[in-house]
Amino acid sequence: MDLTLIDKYFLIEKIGLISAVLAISLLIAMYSTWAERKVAAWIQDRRGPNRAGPFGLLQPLADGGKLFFKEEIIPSTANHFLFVLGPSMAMLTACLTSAVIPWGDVLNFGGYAVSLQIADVNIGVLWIMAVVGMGVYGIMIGGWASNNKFSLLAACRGASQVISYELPMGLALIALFMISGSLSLKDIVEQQRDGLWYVVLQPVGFLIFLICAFAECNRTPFDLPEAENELNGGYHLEYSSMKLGFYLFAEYINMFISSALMATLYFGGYSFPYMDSLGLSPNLVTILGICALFLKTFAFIFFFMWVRWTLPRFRYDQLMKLGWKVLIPLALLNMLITGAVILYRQNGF
Amino acid sequence: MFFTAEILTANTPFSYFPIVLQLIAALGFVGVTMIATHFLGPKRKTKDKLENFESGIEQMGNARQPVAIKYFLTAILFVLFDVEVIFFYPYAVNFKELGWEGFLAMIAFVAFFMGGFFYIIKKGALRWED
Amino acid sequence: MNAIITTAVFGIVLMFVGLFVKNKQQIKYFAIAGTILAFIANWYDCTLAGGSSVILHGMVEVSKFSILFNGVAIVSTFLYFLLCGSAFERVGDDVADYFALVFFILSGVMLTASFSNLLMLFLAIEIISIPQYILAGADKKNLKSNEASLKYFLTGSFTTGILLMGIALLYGATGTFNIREMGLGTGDLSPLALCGIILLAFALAFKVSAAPFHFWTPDVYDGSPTVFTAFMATVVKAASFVAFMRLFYVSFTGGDITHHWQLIIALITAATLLIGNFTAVFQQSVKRMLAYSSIAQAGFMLFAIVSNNEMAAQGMILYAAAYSVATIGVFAVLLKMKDYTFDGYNGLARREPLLALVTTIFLLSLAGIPLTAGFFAKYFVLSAAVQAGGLLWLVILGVLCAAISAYYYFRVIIAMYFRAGEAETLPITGGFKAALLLAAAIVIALGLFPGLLLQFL
Amino acid sequence: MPVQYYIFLSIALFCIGIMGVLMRRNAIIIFMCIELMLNAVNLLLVAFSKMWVDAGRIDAASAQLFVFFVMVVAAAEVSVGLAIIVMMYRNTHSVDINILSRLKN
Amino acid sequence: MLTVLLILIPLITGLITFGLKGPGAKVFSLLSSFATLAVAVFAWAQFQVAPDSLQFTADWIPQLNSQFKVGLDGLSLMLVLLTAISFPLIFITVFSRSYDRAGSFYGLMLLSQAGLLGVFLAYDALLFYFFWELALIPVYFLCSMWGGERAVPVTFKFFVYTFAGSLLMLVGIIYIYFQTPGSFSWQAFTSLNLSNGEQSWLFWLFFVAFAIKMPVFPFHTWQPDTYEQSPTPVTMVLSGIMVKMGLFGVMRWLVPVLPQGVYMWQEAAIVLSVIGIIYASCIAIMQTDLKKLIAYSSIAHIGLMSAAIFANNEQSIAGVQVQMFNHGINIIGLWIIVEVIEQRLKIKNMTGLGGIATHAPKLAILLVIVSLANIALPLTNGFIGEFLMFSGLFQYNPWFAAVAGLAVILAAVYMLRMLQKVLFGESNALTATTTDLKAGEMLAMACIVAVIFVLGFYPKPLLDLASGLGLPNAIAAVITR
Repeated sequence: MDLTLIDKYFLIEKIGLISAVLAISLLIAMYSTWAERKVAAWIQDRRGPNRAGPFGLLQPLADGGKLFFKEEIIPSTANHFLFVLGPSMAMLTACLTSAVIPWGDVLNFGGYAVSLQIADVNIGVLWIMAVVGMGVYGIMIGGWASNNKFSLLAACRGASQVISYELPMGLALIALFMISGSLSLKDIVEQQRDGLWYVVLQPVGFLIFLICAFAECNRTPFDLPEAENELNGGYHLEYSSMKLGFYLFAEYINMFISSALMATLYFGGYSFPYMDSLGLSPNLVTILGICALFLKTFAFIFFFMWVRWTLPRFRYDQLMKLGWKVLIPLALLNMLITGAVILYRQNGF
Repeated sequence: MFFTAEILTANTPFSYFPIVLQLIAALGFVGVTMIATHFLGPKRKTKDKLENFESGIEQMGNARQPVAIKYFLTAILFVLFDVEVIFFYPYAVNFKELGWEGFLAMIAFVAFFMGGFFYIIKKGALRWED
Repeated sequence: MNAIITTAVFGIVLMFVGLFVKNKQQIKYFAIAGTILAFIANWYDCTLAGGSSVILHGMVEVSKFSILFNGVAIVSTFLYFLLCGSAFERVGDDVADYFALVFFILSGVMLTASFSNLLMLFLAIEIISIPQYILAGADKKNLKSNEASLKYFLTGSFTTGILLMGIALLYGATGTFNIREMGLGTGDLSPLALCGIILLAFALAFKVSAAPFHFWTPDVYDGSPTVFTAFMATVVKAASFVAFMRLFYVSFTGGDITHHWQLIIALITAATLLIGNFTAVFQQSVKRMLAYSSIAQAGFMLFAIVSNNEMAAQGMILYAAAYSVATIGVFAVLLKMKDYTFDGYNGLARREPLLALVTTIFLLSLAGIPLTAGFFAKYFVLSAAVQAGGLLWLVILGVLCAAISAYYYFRVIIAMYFRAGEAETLPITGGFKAALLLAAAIVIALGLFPGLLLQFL
Repeated sequence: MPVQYYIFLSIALFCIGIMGVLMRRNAIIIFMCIELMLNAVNLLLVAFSKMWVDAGRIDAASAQLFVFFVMVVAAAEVSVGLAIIVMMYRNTHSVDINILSRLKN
Repeated sequence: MLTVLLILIPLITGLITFGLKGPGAKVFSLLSSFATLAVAVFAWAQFQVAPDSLQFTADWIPQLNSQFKVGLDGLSLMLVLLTAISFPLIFITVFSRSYDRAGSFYGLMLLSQAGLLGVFLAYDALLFYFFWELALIPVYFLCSMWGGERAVPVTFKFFVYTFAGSLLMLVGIIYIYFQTPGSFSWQAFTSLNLSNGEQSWLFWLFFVAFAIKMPVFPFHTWQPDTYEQSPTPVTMVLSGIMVKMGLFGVMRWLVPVLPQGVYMWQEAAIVLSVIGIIYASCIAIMQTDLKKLIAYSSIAHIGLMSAAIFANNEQSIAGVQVQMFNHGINIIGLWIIVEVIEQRLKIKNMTGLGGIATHAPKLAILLVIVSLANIALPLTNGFIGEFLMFSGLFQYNPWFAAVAGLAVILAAVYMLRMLQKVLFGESNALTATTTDLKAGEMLAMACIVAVIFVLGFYPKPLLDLASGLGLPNAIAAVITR
């Protein structure tokens, strides 16, 4: 690698893109909290936040400000370093997954093409899996460092839940890769742009992935690590101020990224039907594509919330049973059937 | 001047450079926020406040006791199965070239996988009910 | 290759059998049947005349030597199951799993004789090692067993790291993992290759518990449940040696390459002989004595590696057979004793003349007295060293150490025959005695006609 | 980047691993050091693989396959090793390997 | 085939004897030993007619090109005869005794006989080594199990000494094997032309092994204790036959194979032997323990024989061969008497004895005869061998002969002193209870005394065997060099 190869335009482009993605992630995370309360209220026939600003739109800012200025408490028996490391880690990993997601096609600025993807690496999905895998450290470290029995128990639950659901998730993805033949998210989107959305080809795979995404984000019905009525708030029981904020934000960012990922993998990402046959200028198509992606993403976010306020929480044993004894065999079967069908169509017997 | 795109499509260590940038950005964000909140909040520490919260009752012993073996077992099984899943990735990318022969090999692999899976179920490693 | 596959698959089958069959006796019979099956598969390999019915992609190489060694390993395991199989249930409840693990080890053992790629060497060694870590700690409540297991695990995986580094450096130097394509040339070695060879030598010396890398052996062998020590100290050890020899004989021979490592191995051999023999003399427990004696025997097996010639291969086969059968026999009797110290054997000859007799035969074989297989085993490896030339000092050291080894082996004989005492044993069945006699017969038969085994080579 | 960089890096990591194994007393740390050694080897293998690809060998992918196997075996070792350490911890309430020499007698 | 039979009879009957009990074992082993004797005598007869028919070769370990190659020549025939005669004598002597676990006892005795015969017959180096050890193991068990209270450590010392020595020899054998075109046969070994340097160090590998077995000073330390602690029948085997293995080894395997080595070191070997003679004789004179006295006397005699071998000329070699046979017979006779005394009186110390002659005249007479034969008085069998040895040694170097000649005088001193202390003088309460020889003992002693006188008057058969007729060609070659 020769660093002199990097020219300043490239640097500016990437820095701009990164800032935008991070800012949007945070923004969406903030307003997800607001949306969540609104959705909850709507489902439960209430009003939800409505004091700060119109429709309570400034509520997230108020919450954020409050978290910033709260007193920072570190229990005397806790391990200080790890106590700080835990939420930092959670936030860090949440911020890193977005790097490989293609937010849109190429934008042209007078001959300079800007790809709306921070890094198109050929193992994009592996990067996401790796970073999500790191995410569990945030929970585990935070729970352990607190030196609180509730936290520790919650951390153990959270860790085992996350890692358990990583297996069927990976297996479901493999069936997808058999179709795509590539691990690059960009490639996957481009293939869907020309052909069918993969949700049509991989309905079971999508279902598995969806369930796993719920579990990976610790969302209800799989929110055992923070089951407040059993564990007093779970792994972030001892946290306050922005450290608590990080855990909460991380969760919402994860939800956002998962939604975007599902949209990318199974629902065509930034592509939308007839996008190439409308005869619009490429830049306009790209912008429409971005909107399409965000539309799909918001739909998933709404789905997340809808489920949360509809379904009750699983019991620990039910959760593990679902993950290990149902999803894993199902995902393997899905993989084998996918493989057989593809090979049959390609080679015959 | 568009060689950058070229570099990005070719798979070199250079493709990961933006990720490094993002890592730096994220680290900066997290670090700055952490430090800022540290100075922003009030500091009125008392002994009671710094104790662990156990629903208001007297604290009993250290929290870092060995936890149930089930969690440990889950972790171990995850490591094993995840590594087996790793083998599927290169296969998934190449399986069209490998054809039916490769598929048979993969079926054998899955059979072993399921064998192990079935074994741990029968051994009770996945029983969380009790 | 069929034997390897059969063994591995049978191990898995056994795991499942353990889920459904609760009768421990039946599991044992099933395992014994498995060794017979493996033997048949090996015989079938033999009829394929060096070929294989499985596509091997150049990873594994079926040769006369490998088939013969596989046969030795299978027969040793068969005897091991016959003699020690009932002791499995004294260790814990998961008898079928223990048997299955032994089968896995066995498949790794067979790979050591037939690998032709460093990847397979690595896998073979790991397939052997990992189940052993478990077996060493099978007695979960016993602290000594825990200790053995942890110690074995830490040293074993540390060694694996070193082994891998050696492999990686060799790959860097040659660009291949295939042991026949290394082509290290004839002149001076590149630093990468030299480091690789030395690291490999150290790692394998660890695995075969050669001094000064032997320190884990006594504690591990002593702490592990005795019935598993019997397997670790025999078949497994022989397999590690076979791997060692195969690698060095095939890849690091030719031109001056041998001289780069021969002296190091020769010094390791000398150290192993001295340390193994002298420390064995001072042990009070027969089990611990056997642990040290296994180091001493390792010293003799190292002769095969130092000398690095055709005769060494014969010697290695013979040594593997003689040493495995005899040690398994000694351990089988040890397992029937209530007291593992030398005094525990006092007067065994009066209470159980047959046990004493076969133990004597096994011990004589270990000491290398003529008429037993152990003599020819030692004879061949020493001859190989003489043939290699320039190692006469080592040979003479070797025979002097053999004389020392008589001391501690004869302590058991003396206790059994010439000391009064009430050696207490567990109940002994007729079948056990018959199996012991079979083992003794093998030792004597090989002691009279080593050609019985070597004709296959 | 020249392959030497990778060689030096992985050898440095390997040596750190060895030193850790030899000097630390905590079984888990030792264990992590061993894993570090294995990963140093993995890095080295991949670097060499690249080196031989550049040198025009077609079969250089075998080193990358090797890495896969190392990872699998390391996972198997991890599971067994952790189980052993947990077993030890449950019996002695310590993961200090000094306890091993105490138990000797 | 006869030669194979010689080994097989004791081997197989020995194994069978393990399964027998008490008297059965006794009788069976006696019969077996007679059968061996018959075959040996028959082989002797055959040897006069067609010596070549006594060779036998079969494949043994094709991988090493080692053969089961046995054969008889004058040297080995003499020792085979000695062995074949000794064992029936020993069995007859102890016939009245009942040993604990008799089956094992007699079985081991017969196995050791098989090993001994094998050693004398083997013409293949590996086979020779094989039998060399096979002879040792049964003796080890015999001594340890039926020996005195210190037998276990003492015998173990004996075992380790011999084992270490023979392993060194094994190294030598292996080395020479690789110099041959891949054969262990005696012919291949002897037709080699090894360099002087090689012969020089190889000599010591072999010499140490044989010297321990003989034993020669300073490798003798195991011997007196072992003789003392062993049960007397085993001591008879040890001193009568087993020590001859060492002498035989030198004559069959050392001198012909490494003539230059022997030439280089013969002086050293003779010096050691002569030192041994004087040393052992002096200690024997001081000795009060009957068994130890005889043990030291044996060292002295063996020292003389070994000196004679290394003197390495026609007379000395012939003398050694004759003497090997005669010494075996004589010392067995001595041991029988000692066994009788020990049995009857439960005492080994000569200070407690005396005046036995009056109570047991037959015993006394026989002991005197055997003792005189042991001193090598003319007209006894010991004389001719000793004479030949001395004259041979004199040819080599008169000074050595002179010093060694002291041995005869010293031997006379300690033997006569022994006779005086045991047989004559005042009898005490203990010795007054001595009863005379019983039938079996009488028979055995009668045979021995007969041999002593017959060979004393008519040594021709022995000399025939020793000289020319069956003498290995290579030895002859060395002698003429």
